[in-house]
Amino acid sequence: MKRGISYTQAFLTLLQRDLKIAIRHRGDIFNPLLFFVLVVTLFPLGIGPEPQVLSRVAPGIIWVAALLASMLSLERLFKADFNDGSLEQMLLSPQPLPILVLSKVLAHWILTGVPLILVAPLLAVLLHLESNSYTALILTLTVGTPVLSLLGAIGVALTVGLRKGGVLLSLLILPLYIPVLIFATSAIDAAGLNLPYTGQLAIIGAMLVGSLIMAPFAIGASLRVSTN
Amino acid sequence: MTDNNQQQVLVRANELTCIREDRILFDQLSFEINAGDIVQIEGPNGAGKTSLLRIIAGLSRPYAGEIQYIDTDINQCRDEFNEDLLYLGHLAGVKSELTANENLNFNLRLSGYNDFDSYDLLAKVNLGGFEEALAGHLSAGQHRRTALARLWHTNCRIWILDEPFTAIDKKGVEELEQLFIKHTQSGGCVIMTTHQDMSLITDEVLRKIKLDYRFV
Amino acid sequence: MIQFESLSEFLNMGGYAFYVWLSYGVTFGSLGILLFLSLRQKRSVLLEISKKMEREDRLKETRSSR
Amino acid sequence: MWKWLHSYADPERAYKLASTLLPWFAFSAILFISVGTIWGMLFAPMDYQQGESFRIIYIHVPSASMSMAAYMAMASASFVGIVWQIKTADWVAASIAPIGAVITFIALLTGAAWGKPMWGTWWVWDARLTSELVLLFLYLGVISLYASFEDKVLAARAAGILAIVGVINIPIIKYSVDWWSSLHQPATIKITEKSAMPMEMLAPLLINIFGFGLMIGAITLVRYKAEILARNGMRPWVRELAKAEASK
Repeated sequence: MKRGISYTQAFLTLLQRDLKIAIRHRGDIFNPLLFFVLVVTLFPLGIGPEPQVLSRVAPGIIWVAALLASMLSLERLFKADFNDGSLEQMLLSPQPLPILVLSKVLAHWILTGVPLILVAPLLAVLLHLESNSYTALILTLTVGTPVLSLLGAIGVALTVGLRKGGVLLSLLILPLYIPVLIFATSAIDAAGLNLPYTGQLAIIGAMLVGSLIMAPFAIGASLRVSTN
Repeated sequence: MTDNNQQQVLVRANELTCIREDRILFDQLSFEINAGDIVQIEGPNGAGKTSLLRIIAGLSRPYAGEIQYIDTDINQCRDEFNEDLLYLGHLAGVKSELTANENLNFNLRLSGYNDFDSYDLLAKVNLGGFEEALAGHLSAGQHRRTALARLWHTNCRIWILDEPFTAIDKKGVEELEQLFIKHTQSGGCVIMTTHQDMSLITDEVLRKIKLDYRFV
Repeated sequence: MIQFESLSEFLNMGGYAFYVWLSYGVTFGSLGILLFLSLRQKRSVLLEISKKMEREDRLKETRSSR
Repeated sequence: MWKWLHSYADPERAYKLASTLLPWFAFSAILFISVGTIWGMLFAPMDYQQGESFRIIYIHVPSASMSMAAYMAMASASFVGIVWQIKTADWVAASIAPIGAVITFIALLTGAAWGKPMWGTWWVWDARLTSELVLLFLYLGVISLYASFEDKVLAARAAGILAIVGVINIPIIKYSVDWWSSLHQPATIKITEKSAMPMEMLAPLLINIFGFGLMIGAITLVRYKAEILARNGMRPWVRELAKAEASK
């Protein structure tokens, strides 16, 4: 009986398991996506169909909807594992908790973040986004949504043991999302005016690196509190 | 449990105090658990049995006091302690979306093993033929057995089991008891709670820690 | 040296009375409420504890009389 | 240093210390705030640009600067509580949070009441007001997280983690909001030009800033004492106090 699981293997094992569960439970992938699409389509109905107005507010709408969709889907991140005791087993596993947590967040991002990025250009068409903003939209979503997942996971980890976590969760994590929102929308705006937006993108990248390093530890500590 | 000369202390509790919702569950509780012990934690509902198990496992933090693994605080040597610890709670960490085989594979790999024959292990807990059935479709007893299968492939010395016999039939309980005895004879220890009577593990072998329901 | 020549001039605040007094009113009002609630907190905590002690005494009595 | 700190990890000693400090804080807070406010309201010269409305500064600036300071204090207490597992520090954090939220609310409201005559509107998405609003949300998050857990030991740890995450994020949020507001409305009216402020105007402001700090300290001590009692309801010394209070 020997133990020879490397960190990478542990990471991949958990990733594989989460993806497998999600594929057998498809609603989890489609519901947040559907929410994203619905919220975006409501805006033209609310503010009128003028292309100039829509293209002016498109970056903001798409990003705010992405923010909300990400938060909505995150609520489920640790819930099932918490309810059936798998989370305890993870906390007691000899593998470092931050690695396991990172793997779960990555699985979640693959399942909800990536579909969001794929469907965003379609919604941008509906909102008459400036044609030269598309690359910026995709790039900011690609770099920005993982930050949302990582920061949001902290809030989810803190509230997973509570019965009424929903509204509380939004209060905890939406303020933390503000910087991503600001830099992402301004990058898309800049791209629309044919201005360089690498600066904004670099800042979001820096946030991604920072949260990749720090968030897993905060998530791990929060989970230890929640399972207490 | 005194006839063993070469007793090694595996877990030591130092003056544990546990407070839940302003009620003191236990105060200044100290004990030692040696290699070779089978310890049953006894007490009425609400006395804090599960809380004590979770504190020993390091899942909950006591209000005061510490748990030592051999002779180090478990917060100082979490990785070593986790390597030597097998904890199964009320909820066993079995995913209903996965098959019995996938569940066992995942749980064992999470604990770091990669040299096991999961079909063989599932056969040992009488789940032969159910290997590829979704855990959600299994009965409560089979569900529980999926989790317990890990006990047959582990080199952890400290087993902490919260109600391991729940939903297990008589024959299964006996098999588990045999396993516990074998485990303690090879230098491990078992800390558990149960409401069921055991046939093989008699009172001479069993050590008990009693918790009373306290009002204050 | 006092900057205002009369009380009414002081209260008028150079035409900004509403804003100035609103600010000061809300500030000291909310601080006052906070202070009041904080001061009362101690008493209510102690009363709650003594109620709990009574409850425990009753529980002990019923148990010992059984 | 750590030995000294650890001796106050005992709730009873912390309670006694708080009781000793409270009158000093309360007295000096009242003194400073009365002097600062009366001086500011009556004796400080009028601002030639903003007229008498500038007198709001004597509560707006102290509460704005203290709202951030209180958050830092709360997060530091949480940090001590989490890292060294000192429960008395957790309780300090729990006592500061509601006070910080009230102070932040005051800063926002006085900002709005000042903005109306100056900018002609109650609310502008000015960088300072916006980050103050975000700070209020952070406070409310900490407070409601603390309230959501029934086990207050866990509540303190959860709220502590959130407070620390918030502290790491505050500079980022502040920077991003500053940058965003400079992008969207260049050259906003500066509320205070500190360098240009004459001494007669500045002195009462500084006194009030200091006074607000002392007042936050005093109210924290009041709440802290109640918090210690609530968390130690099963200890004999608290039960004595409870008996005395009930027989009153």
